[in-house]
Amino acid sequence: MENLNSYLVVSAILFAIGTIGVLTRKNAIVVFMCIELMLNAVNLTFVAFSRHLGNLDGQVFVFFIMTVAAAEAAVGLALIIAFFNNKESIDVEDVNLMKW
Amino acid sequence: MFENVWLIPLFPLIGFLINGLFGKKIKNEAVIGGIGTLMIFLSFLVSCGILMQMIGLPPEQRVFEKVVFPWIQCGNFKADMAFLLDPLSCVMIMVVTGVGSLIHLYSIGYMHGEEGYYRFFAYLNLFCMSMLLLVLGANMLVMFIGWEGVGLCSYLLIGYYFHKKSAGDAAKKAFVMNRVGDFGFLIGLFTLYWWFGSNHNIWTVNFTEIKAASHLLPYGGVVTIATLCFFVGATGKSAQIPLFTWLPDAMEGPTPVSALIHAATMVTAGVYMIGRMSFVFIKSPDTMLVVACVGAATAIFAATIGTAQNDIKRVLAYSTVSQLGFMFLAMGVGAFTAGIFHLMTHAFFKACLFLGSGSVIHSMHHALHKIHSHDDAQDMRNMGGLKSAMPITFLTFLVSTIAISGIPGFSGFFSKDEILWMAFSNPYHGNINIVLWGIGAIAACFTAFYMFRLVFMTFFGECRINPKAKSYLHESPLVITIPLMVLGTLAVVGGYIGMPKILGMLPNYFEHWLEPVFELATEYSHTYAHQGAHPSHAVEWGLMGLSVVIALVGITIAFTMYVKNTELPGKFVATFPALHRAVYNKWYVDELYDFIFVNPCKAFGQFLWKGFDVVIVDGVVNGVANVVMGFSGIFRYMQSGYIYNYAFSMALGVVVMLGYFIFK
Amino acid sequence: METLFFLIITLVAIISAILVVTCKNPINSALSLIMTFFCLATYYVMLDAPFMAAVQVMVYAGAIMVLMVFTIMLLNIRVDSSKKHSHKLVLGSIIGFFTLVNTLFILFKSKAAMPNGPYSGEVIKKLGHTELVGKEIFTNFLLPFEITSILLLVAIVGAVILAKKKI
Amino acid sequence: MSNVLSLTTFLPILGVLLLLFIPKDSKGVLRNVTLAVTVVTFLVSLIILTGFQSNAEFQFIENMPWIAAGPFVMRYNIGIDGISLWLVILTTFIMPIAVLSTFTAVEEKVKEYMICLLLLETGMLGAFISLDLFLFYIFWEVMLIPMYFMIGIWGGKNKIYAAVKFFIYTMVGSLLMLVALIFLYFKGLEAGITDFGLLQFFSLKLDLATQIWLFLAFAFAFAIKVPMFPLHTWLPDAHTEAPTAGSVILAAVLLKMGTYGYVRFAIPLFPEAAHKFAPLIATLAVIGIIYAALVAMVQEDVKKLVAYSSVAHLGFVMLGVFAFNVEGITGGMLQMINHGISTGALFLIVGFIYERRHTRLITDFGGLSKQMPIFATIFMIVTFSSVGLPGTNGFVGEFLILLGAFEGQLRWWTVVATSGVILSAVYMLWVFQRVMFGELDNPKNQKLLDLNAREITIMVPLLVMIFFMGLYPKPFIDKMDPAIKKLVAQVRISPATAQVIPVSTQTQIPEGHPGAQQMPAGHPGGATPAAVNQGSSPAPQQVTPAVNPHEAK
Repeated sequence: MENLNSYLVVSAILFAIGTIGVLTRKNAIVVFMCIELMLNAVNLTFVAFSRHLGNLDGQVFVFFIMTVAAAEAAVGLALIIAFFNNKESIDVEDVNLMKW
Repeated sequence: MFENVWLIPLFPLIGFLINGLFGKKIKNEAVIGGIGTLMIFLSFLVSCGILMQMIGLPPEQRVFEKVVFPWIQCGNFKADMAFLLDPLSCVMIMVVTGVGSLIHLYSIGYMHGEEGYYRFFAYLNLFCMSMLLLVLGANMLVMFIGWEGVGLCSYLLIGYYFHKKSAGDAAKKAFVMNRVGDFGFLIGLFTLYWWFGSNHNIWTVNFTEIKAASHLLPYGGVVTIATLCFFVGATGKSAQIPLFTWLPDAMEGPTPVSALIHAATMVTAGVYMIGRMSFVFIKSPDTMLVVACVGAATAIFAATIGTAQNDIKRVLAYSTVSQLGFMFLAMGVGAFTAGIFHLMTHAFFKACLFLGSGSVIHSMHHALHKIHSHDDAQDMRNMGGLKSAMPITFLTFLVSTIAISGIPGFSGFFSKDEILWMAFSNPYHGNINIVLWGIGAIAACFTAFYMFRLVFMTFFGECRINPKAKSYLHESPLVITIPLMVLGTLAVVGGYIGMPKILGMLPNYFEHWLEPVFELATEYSHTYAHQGAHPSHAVEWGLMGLSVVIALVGITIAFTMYVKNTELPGKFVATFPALHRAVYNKWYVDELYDFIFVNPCKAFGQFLWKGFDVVIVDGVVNGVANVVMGFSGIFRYMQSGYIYNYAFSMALGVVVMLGYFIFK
Repeated sequence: METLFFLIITLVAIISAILVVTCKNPINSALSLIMTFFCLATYYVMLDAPFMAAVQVMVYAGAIMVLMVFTIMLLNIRVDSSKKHSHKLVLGSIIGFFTLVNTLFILFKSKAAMPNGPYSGEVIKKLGHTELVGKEIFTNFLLPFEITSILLLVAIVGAVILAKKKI
Repeated sequence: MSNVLSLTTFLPILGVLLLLFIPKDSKGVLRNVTLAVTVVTFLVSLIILTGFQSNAEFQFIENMPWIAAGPFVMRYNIGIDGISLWLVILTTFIMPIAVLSTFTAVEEKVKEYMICLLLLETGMLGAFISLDLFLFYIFWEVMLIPMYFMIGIWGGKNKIYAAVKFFIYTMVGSLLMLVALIFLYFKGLEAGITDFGLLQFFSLKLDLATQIWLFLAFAFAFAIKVPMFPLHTWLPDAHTEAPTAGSVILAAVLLKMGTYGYVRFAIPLFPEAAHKFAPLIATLAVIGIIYAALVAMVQEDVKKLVAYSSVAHLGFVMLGVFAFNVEGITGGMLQMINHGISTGALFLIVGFIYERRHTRLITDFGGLSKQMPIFATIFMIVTFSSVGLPGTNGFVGEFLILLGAFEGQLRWWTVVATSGVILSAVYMLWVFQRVMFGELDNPKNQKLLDLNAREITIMVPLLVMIFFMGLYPKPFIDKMDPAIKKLVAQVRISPATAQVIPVSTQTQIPEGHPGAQQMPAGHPGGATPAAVNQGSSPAPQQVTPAVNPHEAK
C-alpha cells in the first residue's frame, strides 16, 4: 500500500481534470460525466483518509455519495432527455432561458 | 317658562326633520308649509312666554342659563350645550321667531309650485334653529354652532336654484367668505381662552363666566388682538368691508330667504356677537375705533353702490350692507343699545321691503311668464307704475322706505338718529366723532336717495313692463300680504319702544330693558372715556333736525331725478361715465378680490400640484427608483442564462477564495 | 512492485480521465470514464476496501454508466458539434489548473492527523471489510441510510415524471 | 371572555379559512359570508367596548411566550387602552361597510378580494392591539401585503405603479423602524429589559442623542404612513388607483397607523426628542394642511381631491398630537376617527358615481342633484362633515386640535392651520358645486339612478356617526381621556430639564402679567435647549412634576 499523499495527489489531478471538463465541454452529457469524475475524485479522498485514519465513516460517506450520484444520474438524465425533446439539442449553450 | 328654553330651537328642528325626511312623500304643499310655519310659530309662542316672564322679573334676575346636555369636555376645556337667557337674547329670539314666523307664512304663498318645496321649508326651519342656537348659546361654542349653522343654511338656500350656475357660485362665495370670518372668530376665541387660562387659570368659553372675570382683562394688548379677530368674524357674517361682496350675490336665493337671512337675522349676527361680548370689546379702544370706522365706511360705500343698481333685490342688498354698517358704527361708538335697537327696527322694515320686493317680483314673474317673455322680473327698468296694480304691497313698501330713510315718526328714525347722535357725542373717539357723524349723515342721505329711487322706479311713473303683460299684474294673495301688513305696521310703531329721551314722549323702554346687559361695558368705558362736557340738548335737537333735512334732501333728489325729470339720470351718467361705471360695477371689488386672492390661489395650487408635487417630490421618489432601475439594468446583463457562465463564476469564486485563504 | 503497479494504474486513470474531457464523441468519453472508474476500484482494493471496490464497479461502472450510454445512444448524438470554445477552453484550463495548484498546496502544507481509529489494515483483513461496513451502516448510520432510500424513491418518481411526455 | 381581543383580531382569519372552502364561482355566498364575518367581528368588538373601563390602564391584556431566539424574546402581548380602543372599534365598524360596498363593484376574483379584505382587517386590528414592539412590526407589515394586492390587482389604469409606489414607500419607512426597534431592544437589554414589551420601554431612560436618532427612524416610518408633507405623494396615487373598498380602508384605518404610531410609540418612547422635533413636525403638518388644500382645490379627479383632503386632515391630527396637551391629543384622536368616517364616506360616494359612470373627472359631472336627490343630500352632509361644520363630527376634533395647539407652544402654527379651515370649505364646496349643482347638461348623466337600498344602508351608519360624534362626543372623550392624561404626563419634559429652566425663565417673565404674550414659565418649548445640554448626563432620578403652574390640570 502506498502512502496517503500519493492517493491524494491522484485525487487532486482527477478533480482538476473533471473541473476543466465541466467548464469547457458543451455537451450536457459529457458535462455530467465530468461531474461524476469529480465526485469520484472526492470518493477516492474519502476512502484514502478512511484507510489512513482507521475509521470507516469515510467509506460510509462514499456509499452515500454513490447513492446521491445514482439519484442524480436518474434525474439529470431525465432532465436532459426532457430538454432534448424540447430543443432537439443537449448543448448547454442552448439552455439560456434564465437570462435577465 | 325659562326652563323650557330648549323648546325654542327644538321646534324648528322637528320641522326640519319632518320636512327634510318625509317632505318628499308628503307632497301636499299646504301640509309642508303648515308644519314649517307652525313649528316656528310655536317657538314664537314660547319666546313670548319667556319675554312675559322676564318682564315680570326685576332687572338683576333676568339672567338664566339652561344646560341641556354636556357637549365637549376635555382637559381644561368644557363646553356644554347650554342656553343663556337674558334681555339681549330675549330681544333676539323675539325678532328671529317673530319675523321668522311671518316669513314662513309668506313663503307658503311665494314658493307655491316651486320644485323642492319641502326642501325649502326644511332649510328654512333649519336656519331658524341655527339662528336660535346662535342667539341663545350660553358659550362661544354653542354660538359657533349657530354661527356656522346659519352659514350652512345660507349656503343651502342661496343655492336653492342649484341648476343656475350663478346661484351655486353665490352660495359658495357666501359660505367661503363666512368661513374667513369664522377663522377670525376661532382665533379670537382661542386667544381669549388661552389668555384667561394661562394667566388666571380660568379655562372657559362661557359668556357668563367671561363676564364675571372680565375685570381681569387688560385694556388693549391681548384684548385688542382677540376682539379684532372676533370682529373679523363679525365682518364675515355681517357683510362688512372687506368681506361684504357675498351679500349682494346672495340675492340669487328665493326672496323670503333674502328677507329672513340676508336682511333680518343672520347678517345681524355679527352685531349681536359684539353686543354679547360688549364687555370685552369695550376694553379695547382701538378695536372700538376700528369697528366704528369699518361700520361707517361700509355704510357709505355700500350706499354709493346702491344708487346705481337696477336689480330691485340688489339695491336692497346694498341697503342692508349699508344699514349693517350703521349698526357697527353704533357698536363702535359704544352705543350698544342703539345698535341692537337698529338691528330690531331694521329687521322689521328691511324684512318688509324684501317681502314687498318679493311680492313685486312674484307678480312680475307671473305676468311675464304668462306672455312667455324672458325679460328680467327683477329689473326695475322693466317696472314702474305698479302702485295701482299692487296697492297693499305699495303701501307697506312705502311705509318701510320712509322708515329706513329716517323720517320722524317711523321706527327707522328713532334708531338711526340715536346712532348718529351717539357717533357725534360719544366720549371715546375724540376728533374722529365728527367725521363718523358726517359719514353717517351722508350715508343716510344716500339711503334716502336710493330707497326712494327704488320706490319711484318701481311704483311710480309710467309702466315700462311689456304692455301685453300689464293686464296680468295683480296684487299678491293674502298669505303674502298679511306678513307685509304686519311688518309694515311694525316698521311704523316698532320704534316707539326706544324713543330718545330728548323727545320725552315715552320712556326709552328699550334702553332700560338692555341696561343690565351693557352695564358692565359702560362701567369699563369710564376708565378711558373723555369726561368732557356733553353736548347740550340744543345740539342734539339741531343734529336731529339736520338728519331729517338730509333725509328729505335725499328724497327730493330722488323725486327730481326719477319722477319729475326722468332724463336726468341719463344725463348724469353721460357726464360722469367713469364714475357711473365704477359704481355700477360695485367699485370693482369682486374683480379686485379675484385678482388678489382667488386667481393667485388657483395658480399657486396648480403650481404646487403640477410643479411641486409631480415634478419635485415625485421626481425625487421616482428618480431614486429610476437610478436603481438604471443600475440593475446594467447589472442584469451578468445574468447571461448560460449554465457554464454560472459554473465559471462559481469555480472562479471557489478558486479565488481558496487561494486567498491558502496564500494569505 | 506495488509502487510500480500504483504508478501504472495512476497513469491509466489520468489518461482515461483526460480522454473523458477531450473525446469528441460522447460514447468514447463514456467508455474512458468507465476505465477511470475501474482504476478507482483498483485503488479501493489497494486501500483494503474491497467492498467499496465492488460497489464502485457495480454502481458506477455498471448502473450509472450504462444509463449514460443508453441515453447517449437514445438521443443519438454522435459528435460534439463544437463551433468555437477557445476562450472557454483557456479559461476552463486556467481555472482547472489553479484548482489543482490550490489542492496540492493544501496537501503539502497541511499535516494529516495520526491514525486514531480502530480499523487498521490488519483488523479489516481479519474481520472482513464487508462485515465492518455493514455494521457501520446499519448501526451508526441507520437513519441516513433509510433516508437515502427515500432519496432514491424521489429520484425515481422525478425521473419518470420528467422523462414522460404525458402522465 | 378574557381573550376577546384575540378573538376579535383573528376572527377574520377564521373567515378566510371558511372562504377557502367556498367555490370560486359562488360570488354571492362569498360576499355574504365575508359580510357576516365582518359583522360578527364588529359585534364581538362591541364586547370590548362595553367591557372597557374608563381608566388609564391597558385592558384585556394577553401575554404569553411566543418566540425566544437567543437574546431575542418576543411575546404575544396584546391589550388596549383608551387610545387604541376607538381605533379598534373604528376598524371593525368600517369593515362591514367596506365589504358591503364591494358587492357590485368587484366582479373579478371575488374570493381573493374577500380574503385580502379579511387579512387586512386582522393586520390592522393586530397593529392596534400589539403591546409588543416586534408583534406590532409583524402586524404592521401584514397590513401592507393585502393592500398591495388590492391596489395591484383590482385597481385602475395605473395600478401597478401605484401599488409598487405604495409598497416601497411604506417599506422604506418600516425598515428604518425595524432597525431602530432592534437598536432600542439592545439598549433595553443593557438596562435589564427582557423582551420587546412596550410598557417596559416606557421606563427606559435614553440619552438625548440616542433618542433623536431613534425618534427620527420611528417618525420617518410613521410620517410616510400618515402621510406628512413631503412624503405624501404615494397617497393620491394609491387612492386613485385602489378599488373603492381599498380606498375606504386605506383612508379610514391605514393612515391612522401613522398617527397612532406617533401617539403610541414615537412620542412616549422618546419624549425629549419629540419635544425637540415638535416645531419641525408641526411646521410640516401645517404646510401639509395648506399645501394639500391648495392642491386639492385644482384637482380634476374627484378621488384625487379627496385623497389630498386626507393629507390636510391628517395634518390637523399631527398638529394636535404634537401640542402635547390633553386637548390637542384628544382632538387628534377624535379627528382620526372623524377622518375615518367622513373621508371613508367620501370615498364611498366617489365609488357610487364611479360605478355608475366609470369616470371620476369633475368636468364629466354637473347638476346631479336633480337626478339623484338622496345622493345629493348624503354627499352634502358628508361634505360638511369633512369641512368641519359644527354639529358634525369634523368640528369637535378640529376645534380641540386647534384649541390644544394654541394653548400649547404652537400658537402661530395654529393661526396658519386655522386658515386651512377656509381652504377646506373652498375646495370641498367647489367640487360639490361642480358635481352636484348647475345644469344637468351631460346626456350620460341624465339617466343616472339614485342610490339603491344597499348603498343607502352603507351610508346610514356613517351618517349617524357623523351626527352622533358631532353632537355628543362625550362617550368618546370619556373613554380615551384617562389614557391621554397618562400620555401627557409621560411626555411632559423630564424633570431634570424642568429644574434647570424655571430659574432662568421665571425671573424673566413676570407671573400673570396682564397682556403678557410670553410663553408660560417652565414652558416645554423653552425647555428644549436645556435638554440638549443635559446630553449624556446620567438619567435623572428624581421624578417631580414639571414646575408649571399654568399647566396644572
